[in-house]
Amino acid sequence: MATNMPADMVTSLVLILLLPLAGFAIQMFFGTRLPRKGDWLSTGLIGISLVLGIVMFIRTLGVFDAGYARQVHWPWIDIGGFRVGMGILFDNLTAVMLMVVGIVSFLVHLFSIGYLHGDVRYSRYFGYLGIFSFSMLGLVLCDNLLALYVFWELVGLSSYLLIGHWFEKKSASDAAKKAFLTTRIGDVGMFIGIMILYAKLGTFRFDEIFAAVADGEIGGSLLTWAGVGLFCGAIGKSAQFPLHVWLPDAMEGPTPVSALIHAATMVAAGVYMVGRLFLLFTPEALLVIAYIGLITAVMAASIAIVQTDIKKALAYSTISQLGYMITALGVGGYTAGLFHLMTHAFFKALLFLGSGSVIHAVHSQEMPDMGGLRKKMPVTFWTFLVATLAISGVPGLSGFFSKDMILGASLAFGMEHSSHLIIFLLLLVTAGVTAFYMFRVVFLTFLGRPRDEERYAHAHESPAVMTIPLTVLAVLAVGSAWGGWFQALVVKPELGQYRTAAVAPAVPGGEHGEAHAGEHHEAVHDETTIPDALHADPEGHETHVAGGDHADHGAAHRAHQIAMITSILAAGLGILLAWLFYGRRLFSAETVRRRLAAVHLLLSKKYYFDEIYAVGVVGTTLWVSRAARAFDTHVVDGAVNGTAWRARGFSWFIGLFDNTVIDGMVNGVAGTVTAWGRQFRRIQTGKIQNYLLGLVAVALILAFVRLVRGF
Amino acid sequence: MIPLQGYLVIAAVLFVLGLFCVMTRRNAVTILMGIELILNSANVNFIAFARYCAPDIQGHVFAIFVIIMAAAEAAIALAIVLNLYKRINSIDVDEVDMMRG
Amino acid sequence: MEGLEQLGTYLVLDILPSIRWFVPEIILFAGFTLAIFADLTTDKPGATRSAWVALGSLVAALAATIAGMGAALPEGLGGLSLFRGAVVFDPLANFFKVLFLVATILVVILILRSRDFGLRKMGELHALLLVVAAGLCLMASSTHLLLLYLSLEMVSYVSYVLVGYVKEDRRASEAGLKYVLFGSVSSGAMIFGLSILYGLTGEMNLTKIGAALAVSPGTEPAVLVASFLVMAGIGYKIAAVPFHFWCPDVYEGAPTPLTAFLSVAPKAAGFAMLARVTIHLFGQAGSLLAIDWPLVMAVFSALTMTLGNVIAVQQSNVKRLLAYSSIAHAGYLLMGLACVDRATGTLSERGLFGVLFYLVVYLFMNLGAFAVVIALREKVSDEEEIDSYRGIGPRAPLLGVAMAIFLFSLTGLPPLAGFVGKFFLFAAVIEAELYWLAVVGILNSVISLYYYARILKAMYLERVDETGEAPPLRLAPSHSVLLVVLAAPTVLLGIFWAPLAGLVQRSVGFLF
Amino acid sequence: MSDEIRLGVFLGFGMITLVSGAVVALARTIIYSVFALLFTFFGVAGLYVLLHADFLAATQVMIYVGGILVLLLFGVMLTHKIATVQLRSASMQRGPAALICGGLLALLLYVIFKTPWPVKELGPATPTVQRIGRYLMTDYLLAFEVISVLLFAVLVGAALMARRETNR
Amino acid sequence: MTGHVLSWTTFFPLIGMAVILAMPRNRPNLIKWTAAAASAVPLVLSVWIFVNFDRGEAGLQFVERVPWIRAFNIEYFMGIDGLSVPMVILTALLSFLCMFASWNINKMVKGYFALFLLLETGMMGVFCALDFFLFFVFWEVMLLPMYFLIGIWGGPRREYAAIKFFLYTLLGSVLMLLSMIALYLMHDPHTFDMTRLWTEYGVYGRTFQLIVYVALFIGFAIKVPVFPFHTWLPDAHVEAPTAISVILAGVLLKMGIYGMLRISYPILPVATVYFAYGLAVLGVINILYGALCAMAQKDLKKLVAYSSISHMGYCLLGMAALTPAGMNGAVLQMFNHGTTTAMLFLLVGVIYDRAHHRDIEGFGGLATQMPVYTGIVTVAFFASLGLPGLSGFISEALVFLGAFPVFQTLTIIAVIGIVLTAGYILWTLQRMFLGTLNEKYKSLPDINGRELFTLVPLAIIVIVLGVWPMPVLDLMRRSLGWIAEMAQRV
Repeated sequence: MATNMPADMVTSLVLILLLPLAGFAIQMFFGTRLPRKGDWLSTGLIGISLVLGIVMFIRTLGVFDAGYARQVHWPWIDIGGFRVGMGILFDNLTAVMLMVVGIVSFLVHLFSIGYLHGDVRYSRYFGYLGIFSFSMLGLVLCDNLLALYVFWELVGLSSYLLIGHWFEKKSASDAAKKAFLTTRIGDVGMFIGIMILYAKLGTFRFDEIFAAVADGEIGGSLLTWAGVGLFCGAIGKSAQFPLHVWLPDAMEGPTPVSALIHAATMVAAGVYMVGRLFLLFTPEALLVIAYIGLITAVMAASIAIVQTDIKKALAYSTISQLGYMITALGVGGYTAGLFHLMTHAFFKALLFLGSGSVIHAVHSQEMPDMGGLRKKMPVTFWTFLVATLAISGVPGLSGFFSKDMILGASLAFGMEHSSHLIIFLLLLVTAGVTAFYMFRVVFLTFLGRPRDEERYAHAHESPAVMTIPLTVLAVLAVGSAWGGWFQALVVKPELGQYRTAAVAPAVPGGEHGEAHAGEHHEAVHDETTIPDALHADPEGHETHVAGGDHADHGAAHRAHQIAMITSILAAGLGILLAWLFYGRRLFSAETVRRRLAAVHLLLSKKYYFDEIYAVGVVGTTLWVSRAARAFDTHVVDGAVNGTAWRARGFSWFIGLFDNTVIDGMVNGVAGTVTAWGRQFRRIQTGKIQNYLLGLVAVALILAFVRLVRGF
Repeated sequence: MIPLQGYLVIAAVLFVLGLFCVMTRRNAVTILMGIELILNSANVNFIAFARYCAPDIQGHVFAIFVIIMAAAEAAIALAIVLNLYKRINSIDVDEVDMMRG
Repeated sequence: MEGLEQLGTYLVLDILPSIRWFVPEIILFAGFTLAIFADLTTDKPGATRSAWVALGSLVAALAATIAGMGAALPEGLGGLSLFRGAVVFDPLANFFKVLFLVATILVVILILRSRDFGLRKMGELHALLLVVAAGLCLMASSTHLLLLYLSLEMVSYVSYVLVGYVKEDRRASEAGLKYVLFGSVSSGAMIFGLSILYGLTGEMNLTKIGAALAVSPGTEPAVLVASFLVMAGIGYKIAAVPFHFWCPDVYEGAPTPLTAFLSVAPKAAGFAMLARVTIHLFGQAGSLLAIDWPLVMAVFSALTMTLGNVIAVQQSNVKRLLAYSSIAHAGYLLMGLACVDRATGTLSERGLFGVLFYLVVYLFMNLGAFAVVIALREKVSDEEEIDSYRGIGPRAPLLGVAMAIFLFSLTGLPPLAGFVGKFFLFAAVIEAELYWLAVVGILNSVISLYYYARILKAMYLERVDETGEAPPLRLAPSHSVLLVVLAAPTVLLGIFWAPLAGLVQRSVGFLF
Repeated sequence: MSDEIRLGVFLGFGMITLVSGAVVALARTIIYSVFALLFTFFGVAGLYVLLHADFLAATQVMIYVGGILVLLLFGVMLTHKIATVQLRSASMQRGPAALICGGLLALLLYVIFKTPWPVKELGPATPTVQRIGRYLMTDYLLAFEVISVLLFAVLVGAALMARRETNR
Repeated sequence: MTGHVLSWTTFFPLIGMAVILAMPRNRPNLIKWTAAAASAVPLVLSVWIFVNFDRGEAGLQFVERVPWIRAFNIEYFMGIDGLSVPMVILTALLSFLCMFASWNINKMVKGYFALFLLLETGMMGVFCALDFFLFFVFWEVMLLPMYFLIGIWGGPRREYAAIKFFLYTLLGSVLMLLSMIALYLMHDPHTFDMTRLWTEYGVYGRTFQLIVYVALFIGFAIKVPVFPFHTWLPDAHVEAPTAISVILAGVLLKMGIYGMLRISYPILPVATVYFAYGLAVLGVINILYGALCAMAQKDLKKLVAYSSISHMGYCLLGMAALTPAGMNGAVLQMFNHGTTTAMLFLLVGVIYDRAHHRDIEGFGGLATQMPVYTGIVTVAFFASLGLPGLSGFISEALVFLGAFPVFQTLTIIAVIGIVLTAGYILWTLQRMFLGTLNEKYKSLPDINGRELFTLVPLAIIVIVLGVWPMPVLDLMRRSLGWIAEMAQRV
């Protein structure tokens, strides 16, 4: 796709991108000197970006063409053998994402003005929000893998800064560090994926990569590894199964931050990436994605049930919902996954801001301290209730539409490949559990009797600047899914669009065979070491990747209806149970907790992931680094300059290592020199006799050597 | 007729005796005697070669010069020995090891 | 009667022309006697009259030698042989003569400025120095067995006296004794070797002996034993291992200017004689390789270098340290003589060039180091322990910088002359494919850095008192001038050494 | 003289030289060494006579016996109090020294008997003094002059070392 | 003047040194300003070179050639190409900034600045010399001042660190001397002229190339430093004064790699290709070993030293790949590491001047007390862990993308290194700057004007090159392409 973006669109997109960055720069240098510490400036700038975003969105709505895409590309690094460019790709998906990021970011800016009023680093906080918005918008707009990676890491940086905003608390700085490092591990996988693609295809641009995939230049296991590699990035950023541990700790940051980053935008980046690069995932890769998503969804939902901290509960709910979206994409439900991304962004942001306003009022995050706030905080309660209804998938609200589509897609996938029916079933259960724990939160926080009189006394409704965003989000949570505009605009891309070479359709079995042909003509022999564990299902069932086989369209429709019915049932059951446990207190949560104590402990300890990682990953690296240091100071240094250095008072292992190995090597090079020196010096006895003896002796030896050799 | 090797053997033995004397005696003067033995052995060599091998008697001239040098050397050596004797009342070479290492 | 006419013609034909080229040595002998008389005429204790006489004659001899260098000489090995083959007048000999005379002049100046001798009559010292200078010149130019022995003994006997000159210092007398005994035994061994050579060929002139040996098969064992014994004599002079034992004690015992002199001039003369013997005796193609000369010399060189450096690391007395360092440098020089040109089978031209060049450079840097020791003699708590040098650097900037230049040049670091010298030696060794020797050489220069830097560490890095600056050290103006005179060539030759290279090339080129 | 007698005399002088040489090296007291040295010099002089080196034999006797031996005797006497005449100068490290010297001797003997010395047929014995004189004045003139200077220097040096420091 | 720009750049500091030596001892300020002026001129000249350098030309420019010693045809042969221009600029810039960083030296001020200017001449000479003998002389000229600068003005164990540095580097350089002579002798009219050594590379046999390559490699590896030869670096850095460790890390470490690219690659192509894999392995070891050791350090300066070892590992990996991206990545990494580490050491110097200790655990919560200082430290730390948007990322990405096609497994292992780097940097950032303020440092003044003057230019370079690296990449790409092509001739 040549650069066919009209000039005015280019300017407005670049403006959208750079305004928050300008905000960041100004805040960092002159923030404190501005009136009201410049919060109006940042909010204003993100506001303008939002308006421009809405204009662009309306424009795409106007065109209303699924295949709509405009692109512009500039050269960046060109050193002969290596060429990289930077560019903007604007299609329907980008428009939607601009809208979502813009709205949530703007509302969070507004909310923060109230929430962080009087904070010691008030202006710097808005600066960080600015750079976050810039990175997130950049990530959404970029048209090549390298730019994606650049913005990917910048988003990681801004989350580090924002989580660690109140760095006086050790837990906050630990959480920030943990977030950055965990996502970085994911980024390693992503970079490896990028390297594989670049090494094979020589380009980073999405369109050129899709074209190459379409032409079959790359395929089979190499493409799968690249896909899995890129997906690792998503695992890290969207807190999927192995690397999800950082998200709950990230709640240390201010609540608006959690709302913005850990609900709506940043964590969604992973889903967006899978969506954007959908075409290069081979069936095997898609299966891996599906199962990872599934495990995450189920696990997170189970943990959310037992959480007492409101923000932790919402965090685990987010992880679970993300698992939902990832599974959707995994089973081929492209539109379903991205649709859920949008709707989830709105109602989860609302939930977080709601909890923020509650915390702001009650000054505690623990649900046991709350209860009965309905009367004290009506607006917060009603908006919170709307969001909970949406997330539980109550028909009519946005959540229902997107979650239903996901269940439909997974059922269709399950029906086609019977061995994968488990996906649909578990998703269904999770839907129910979601409804249960969300309503548990509502009951514990807003309904029932206030458990802490003193806090309840001075609880009060949040000021307007905080409630307005709540209401706006509530409206969006309800209405954003109506009208089916999303399904029309965001349609699953086909490889065909990108096939450049006039390849005769006689390609054996169209895409069908391509997965199997598995021509391994990749010049690069790849023995990448991504562990096989990730590779869920070896025998590669091909899904109906590309659309077009209309024969079983009817089957999809039927699956859709079944899914809708079952999802409503599940939601209802969940709400009922929550009401029984916490509303009417018919069953006491206490007894259940006692009887299933083991399970409860396991869940409350979050399956001991944190402990395993702390001992396993962090512990071993620190131990290896201490061993490296000891090795460096004793053996390498000791051996070379031969100092007889005693490792006193060192751990038993190092001590053992020290006595056995180092004593042997203690007289290193310089050591021998000084030792020789001492020996030779002794023969210099100062007595003349020995001199003469020495003289003749050595001369004689030399003579004999020569005689014997010579003749 | 006395073969050349006869003289050479005597010279060689004398040389070795001189060397042995130098190495084993602790008295500086005895060492000087050892040196004289060595010089004498060299002279015997020269004269023997002048007689048996060389076209002319240049060996004799060399021997004369060696004898003169031996005298000069004895003079210098004794002067130094006596000087040292005045300092440390003994010329036992073993004690002359203040500088070492 | 007919003997007389024959004698007359011989006088006119042979002796007079030879004398014309023998002027420098004659000046020195005359100077010697003059110095003795000059000393007799005054009885003031610290009289320096004899010193000026000595300096005068040395300068005159130097002028004569330089004048002689210009003369056109017959090409080839023999050069202009004087006194019927006893001595030869060729560019190599002239080069060495200039070297010795310059060294002696510098040492006489050092003696003038040093406090080592206290207030005793110095007449004899200057006179005897002249005799040693003459002896050195003879050593460089003699090609006759007897002359070799005489010149060697002339230098040795007089240096025994010079070493023990400060009679009341016990260490000096002890050094004298050791020097005498060791020297006499070595020269005794040398004469025995010479007698064997005479026996084998019946000739006294080195070139003739060389020619005779080439045609007499089966004499290899005898030649080898003879050359070993001769090597004992020369090795003692060079202080090469295993003939080096006397060196540290004598260097420590002798007065510092004398030690400086011993470490430079006689050592260079030893190399001149060794080169002379190897060129003339084993001049014929392949004779060197027959007795496996490269290996023997390489082993000597490696032993000398390593032992010198390794023990020097242990030393805490500066003079003993410089003694072992001079042994080590003898090792580096021997590297040059171990190089045999594979094609012609004779001593390689680049090797000899390296030796000559290195000797000049070594002269300046070594004398420089000793000059610093002398200059500090009464400024520091007298004995020459390295620790007593602590904190000198900042207090005497000129002296500190000079010492740094000398020591870094001795280590062989570029912009300084020592590096260029070592560069030529290593180039020769690599060209002669003695790779293992080259590696031993470079390892030694690294070890040498350790003990040279120890002195600098004491001077600069260690501070006696952490408090304020100690009072700056005032140096006698003449000392400063002397240091500059020695430091300048050490730096200059490191940057631009084309003229010296040209001179050395001319004095070596004619042989090949 | 007939050959047998010459051989007998040669062996006689040879034995005298070597035995007394051994005594010099091994004698316990220094006085024995000095006298043994006397006999060594005489033995060597005898050998010179056998080798028709008449002038050399005379020089040997005069300078060595007359000069150097007396000098050494003074040396010995001056450096020891008369009372302890039989001073025991213990020998040192005899073992290794003997080993070394034995090895060296073997080496020299090997060389002596192995190398083809260019022996020429022996001419009649002729007085050598005149020829030595001629050499001294022709080929060895330079050596002659040099040694004269050397002796002068040695005299100065020895005097310097021996004189008592008067003008302190 | 323009004809001899290189000679002026190299020898102007020497003139400055002479002027300083002539000055009276008791006027430290005058001495400091003259030294600053003396090092300002090479900076101006290097900027002039940067502007006038012809980007299209792969070969040598600003060449000056004067016969020095005709007998051994040694020439004073100076010239630069794409590879040396960034290094010349880096040297000039860091030297100029370090003059200001050493403003509070009060002991033997004259000696310090004189030696510093001599050091600058040595460094500049190494990057401009094209005659192997001249290269070697400049290479060693740097050793003398460095020994004294560490030895006299250093920290408590300065003598040990100084002599250790000297011995290591000398061992390396004597090996280089042997190989220099070997190369010199192999050519018919013996020559040191590198351009001829490049063209007549056919003269050497295969084993000769391997042996000389190894000898040269050890010489350069000690300087880089590569894993087994690195133990001198932490000691030298910890004991050296701030300005010296900036120069040591900023410029001296680059000489090893510059030497290999300038000498080993073009002259010994067969050996280069033969040892390429080995070099990559060493590079990866450097990356991981450096990062691991850094993680366990208590002293901040030692941590930065080990991080330098890790960063130089990237250069080795990039260089070993011989692909355009790899080579350009390696040289860009040299430049970026130069600026980033210079900032880090200057920052360590700032905190050391205030708290008089460098123990990481001893600090805490400095962000509240010294906000501006923390800001700059964050920029420096994030640049060194390779955050996109800052220069570190560009070179690391280029190295990885260049090395991956050639060494798949090694590059994947190396990529893991970026997590370790992020680990120890963030952990240090947390222990020193985040958390509650240690009451001992209630009164610590924030960064002052002079220190800012030394740091801001570097910060600007790091950020600008992160966004738009072409100005520097454009300089070097043709020359590096030429070197890579030469290194692969058979």
